Amino acid sequence: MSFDATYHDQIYKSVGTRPVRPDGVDKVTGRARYGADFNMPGQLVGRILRSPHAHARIVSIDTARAEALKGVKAVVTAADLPDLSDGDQSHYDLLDNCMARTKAFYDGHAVAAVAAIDAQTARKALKLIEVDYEVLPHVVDVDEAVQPSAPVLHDTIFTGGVEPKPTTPSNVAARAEFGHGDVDAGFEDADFIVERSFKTEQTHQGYIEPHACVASVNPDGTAELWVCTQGHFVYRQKCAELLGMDVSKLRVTSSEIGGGFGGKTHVWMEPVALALSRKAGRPVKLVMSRDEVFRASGPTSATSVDVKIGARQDGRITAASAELRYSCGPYADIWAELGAMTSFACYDLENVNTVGYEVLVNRPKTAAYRAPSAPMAAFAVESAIDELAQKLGIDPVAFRIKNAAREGTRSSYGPVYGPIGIGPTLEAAQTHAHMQAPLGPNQGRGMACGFWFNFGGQTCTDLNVNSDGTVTLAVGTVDVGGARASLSLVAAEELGIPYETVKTVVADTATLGYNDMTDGSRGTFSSSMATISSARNAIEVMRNRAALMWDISIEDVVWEDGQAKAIGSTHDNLAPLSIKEIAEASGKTGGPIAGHSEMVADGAGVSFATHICDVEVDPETGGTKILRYTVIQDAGKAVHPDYVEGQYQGGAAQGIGWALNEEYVYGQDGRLQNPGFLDYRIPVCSDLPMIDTQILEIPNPNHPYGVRGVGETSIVPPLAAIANAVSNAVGVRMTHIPMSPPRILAALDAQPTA
Amino acid sequence: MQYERPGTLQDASRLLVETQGTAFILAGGTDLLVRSKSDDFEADLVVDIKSVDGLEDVRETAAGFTIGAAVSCAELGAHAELKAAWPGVVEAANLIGSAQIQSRCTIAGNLCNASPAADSVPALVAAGARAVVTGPDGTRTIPVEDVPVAPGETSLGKAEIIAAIELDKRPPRSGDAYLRFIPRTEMDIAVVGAGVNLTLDEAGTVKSARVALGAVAPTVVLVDEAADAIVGTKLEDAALEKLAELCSAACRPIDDKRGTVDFRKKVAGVLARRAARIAYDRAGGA
Amino acid sequence: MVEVTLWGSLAALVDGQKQIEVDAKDIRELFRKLAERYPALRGPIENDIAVSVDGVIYRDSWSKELPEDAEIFLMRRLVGG
Amino acid sequence: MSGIAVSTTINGDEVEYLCQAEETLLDVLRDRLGLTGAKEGCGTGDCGACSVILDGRLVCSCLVLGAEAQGARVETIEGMAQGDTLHPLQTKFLEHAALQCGVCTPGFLMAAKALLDANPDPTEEEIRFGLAGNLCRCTGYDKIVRAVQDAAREMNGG
Repeated sequence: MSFDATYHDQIYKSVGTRPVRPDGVDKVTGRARYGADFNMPGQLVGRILRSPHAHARIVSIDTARAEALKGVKAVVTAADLPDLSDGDQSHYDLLDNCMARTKAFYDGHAVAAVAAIDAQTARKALKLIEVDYEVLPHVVDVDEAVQPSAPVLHDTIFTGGVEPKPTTPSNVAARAEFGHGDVDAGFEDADFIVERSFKTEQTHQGYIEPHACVASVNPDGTAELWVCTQGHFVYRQKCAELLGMDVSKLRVTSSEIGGGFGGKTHVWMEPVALALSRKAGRPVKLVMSRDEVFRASGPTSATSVDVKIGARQDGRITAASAELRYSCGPYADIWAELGAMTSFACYDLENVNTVGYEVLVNRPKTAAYRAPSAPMAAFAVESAIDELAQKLGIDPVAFRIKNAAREGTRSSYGPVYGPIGIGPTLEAAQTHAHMQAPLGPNQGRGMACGFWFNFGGQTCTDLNVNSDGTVTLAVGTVDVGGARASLSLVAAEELGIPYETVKTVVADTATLGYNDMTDGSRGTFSSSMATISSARNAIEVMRNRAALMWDISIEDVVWEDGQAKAIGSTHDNLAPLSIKEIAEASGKTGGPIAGHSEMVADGAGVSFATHICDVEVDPETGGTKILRYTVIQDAGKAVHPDYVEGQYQGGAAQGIGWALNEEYVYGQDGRLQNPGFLDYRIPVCSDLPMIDTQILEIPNPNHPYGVRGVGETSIVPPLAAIANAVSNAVGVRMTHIPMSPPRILAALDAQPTA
Repeated sequence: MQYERPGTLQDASRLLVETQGTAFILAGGTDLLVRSKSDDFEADLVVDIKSVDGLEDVRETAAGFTIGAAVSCAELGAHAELKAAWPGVVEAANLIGSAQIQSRCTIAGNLCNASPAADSVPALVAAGARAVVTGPDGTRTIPVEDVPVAPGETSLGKAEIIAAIELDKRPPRSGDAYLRFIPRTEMDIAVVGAGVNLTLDEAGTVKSARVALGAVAPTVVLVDEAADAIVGTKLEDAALEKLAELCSAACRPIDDKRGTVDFRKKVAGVLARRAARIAYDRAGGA
Repeated sequence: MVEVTLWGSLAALVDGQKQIEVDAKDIRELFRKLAERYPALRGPIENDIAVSVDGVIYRDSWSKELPEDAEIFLMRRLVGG
Repeated sequence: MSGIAVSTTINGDEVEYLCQAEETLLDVLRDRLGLTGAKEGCGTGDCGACSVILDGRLVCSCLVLGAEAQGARVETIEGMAQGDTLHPLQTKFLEHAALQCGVCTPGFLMAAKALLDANPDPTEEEIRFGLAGNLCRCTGYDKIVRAVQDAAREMNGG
């Protein structure tokens, strides 16, 4: 039966309520098992030796002394891993990041690994591995890396997307351009133009749970991997591809995940754990320290962005352009391209042009971080928009409303929008009480908009109706923040049964078909679509069974309120059959009852948010306090509003940290100075106020319940909203994120005294 | 690594004398255990002094207060008399880390860790606190500012242990205060710290003062000239400006991951001025 | 016949053309014909391309039908957090 | 290398274990005693995920040596519920959706318990500062603070 994903308005019984999550009790009692909470018999302790140099050729590695140490069971270097030099470049890069083959490209790059009987022995063994490095000049700054004089990371990379092809290698891996119209003509037409350059420093997702896994490879080549990941099917695929294994031989179980935000979408050390286990012939547990997480997982890009926006006196933007440079770490990626796509996505522009440059630097490989690349572009654009509104003497919200994208607008990245929520979020902001609240001395208010694409992808679910009429739903998207509750609600809604009778679990890779990762805000969107499909299939089975039990035609059976009802005047004497009664009889009516679904859940629908923020800045110290914060975002349909609010609040909090204090600080030697939570300052409880949320529900036409992804967009506006607030509080335009106290004080001191 | 938990100072000292290897004293452990996580850390002996007799409490004497080396900062915060007499010292001690850290950390440990940014140290120095140092050759009492000599280095001998910190009894009309700047509201290391301790005459004029700054030089800075600038004043604006200026001038900071030279200099003056104001109010100045 | 717009870096692979007319009823046919006509697109089609049909992005749906008057864009496959 | 013999009380039960001098209380709880409710988020006392209550005081178990627990009373998340009755804080965390990924939750619950034990009626500011030693990256703390407020209300009979 083909699945109809189109939206139909309906009255909900379960969706939209706020029950306790099914995995909740495990999590408040300490029983939930995360990456490092799992052990296997005979398990060894794995450790990774990491480069202390930002850029160095690996001349040789001598592991003999480590291997000779009592208690050491395996030592692995790149020589023990497949050489993918002649294959797919992205695979080569991914494995090279897990274990450096020829060069160490950043402080923290893995060069060798050991497995030993205990932590002390593993620690000793690391010290016995002798690595001969030829230290090379390095570059960590995104603007310095694009200079012709900069040390070049790869002499095989010539800037892509440029005609004619460059003749010299460069750290600019690729150029990508978007837009339409004629920006030169548009700027000619402008009465006012704002042109500014902005910088953002590198930040980390900062999940509290470090990467952890237990790998066990058997002598017959079959293997198991227990791991914290946002996508165990993807980890299986990647590990198998990188190590040359059959996919079917590797079974991956996702542990509970202690935060990911994009950082657990790539393999970092899991192939190494498998290689250690294969070599040692025993299970190996590999857990990163916090220091390793900062130095050697995947933070987001540092950026440098030039923006130019022009408007007529009447408040219409005539042209907008941006040039964006995003750091990728040592491997080419598409971060600047995403920044270039999202920069002006909130606006209806006749003339727009954006150009992104992917810049290679001696920093860890950049990974996705919640709406990757969008917050930095939004910081630059929304700051300039605010400044332009000031120049025009127009209220910043009104200015944005006047220029907001709407249904039918050609987006700055190409396609034409369907029904979207930017206008409604802005209108909600305009009338929000927050906007009218009084401000005191040294206080400022700022607001900003944000956009993120959202996407769906491959999804597979199994819905089993148990013999007592309760339901087990097996999904393959990792639950990062309450999705099991949402999916249970959806199954309950579709089947017409109580939420409490549905239990959702995340299945491992051997027991369910392939699922894409929980990324792109797709977890609830796509798995709920597949769940609805599974439930509808199960209902079909149950109608059949009811027909059999009644000995009538299936056409005369409908499913309503969790029960089969016979329709037609000849059957009106038949009492409805509950799901329980049908399930109890299932052994005699054809066996177990289940509904299965496999699909590509497309049509996720773009997402917009508007944030409002009040700050107070101490003009003598540059210290900034967030006084009040409001998030307004379109959810399509909030399945479990608590967790939708939670996504809004969490994204805002991460954005606040990024805006004010979080940054990677590198020394002259190219080594990371602050690889810990002491000096990488994520917001603590006392730093924040309550974060108010307003959920708008503009149904996504491509989902049966109108659901859109909600996870990522909330991190897009905060950088700009806070920068606008701080700029308004201190009277100086802040152009460098984070706006740490020394930067604010320096900006104030640089002001000519009036 | 060997772990020992002696019951007397003599036993503790003897363990330290007798060891051939690298030894550390463990009180709260909130610095030592962090250091021990580094792969470069090697220790042969750890002497836990929390069971040593006489180090576990705060004693009020005729001369003032004796704070045992094993007293946690949380316990200091709960000591009403100490808090009333030396609010600046106690608030500085209570700024160190989270509730979790407070349960363990000690001011003697904060002092011996010899971090330029230690929160309790500028307040202790401003307060004129003394360290009671016990070792194989007996006991000596030294000003707190003589303990740290460089970042991570103290003047203590190999087998010497700080047994207690002493604070004087307060004359009337006295007040102290400590302020630090951190980027967040909690959990950070001071980027700048300023402790001010003063006593007023009956007219509310500052009779004596001590001003100490943290995180602006390799060790805590006692700024006599800044103290002199407020003695004889009622902290009028001009006096406070002078104090701030002299404090900024006394700084010899570095640029690092936590702050810049310019920032530290400027904020040192700002905090000293604000702390002086609080101390003055606490002393009963109008 | 549908008109397909190539965005970003893709245009460079098809001699700088931004718009291409293709006789295709669904995404599968579109991909097949594009790959035949422009072998340089083969790799990106395999790994990197998503299709936006009237503003809705399809990553993996070959069977998605392409109405004659639809707004069709070839886009980079996105990544998310 | 011989181990250090330690006798201690964990969640009311007398426990004996051998540990190495280097091992932290967190290592002992997780790796020797199977009490994996306390998490290692940083190992340096900066995140609070390993929080336990030691002799009535909240500590980071990563900054306590296993040997130091000799003769002590240790409370961990595993002992918070009484039988099948959840502590009011646990219940309120669930009701308020005060957790997303949940990895910081055991530490927050221990910290909140220590806070309410010492101050049964805290203000929002006292809660925020009292919990500042526990990092949460998912929630923005809003729902956590509300859960603690609600639990305090309930525990005070209101």
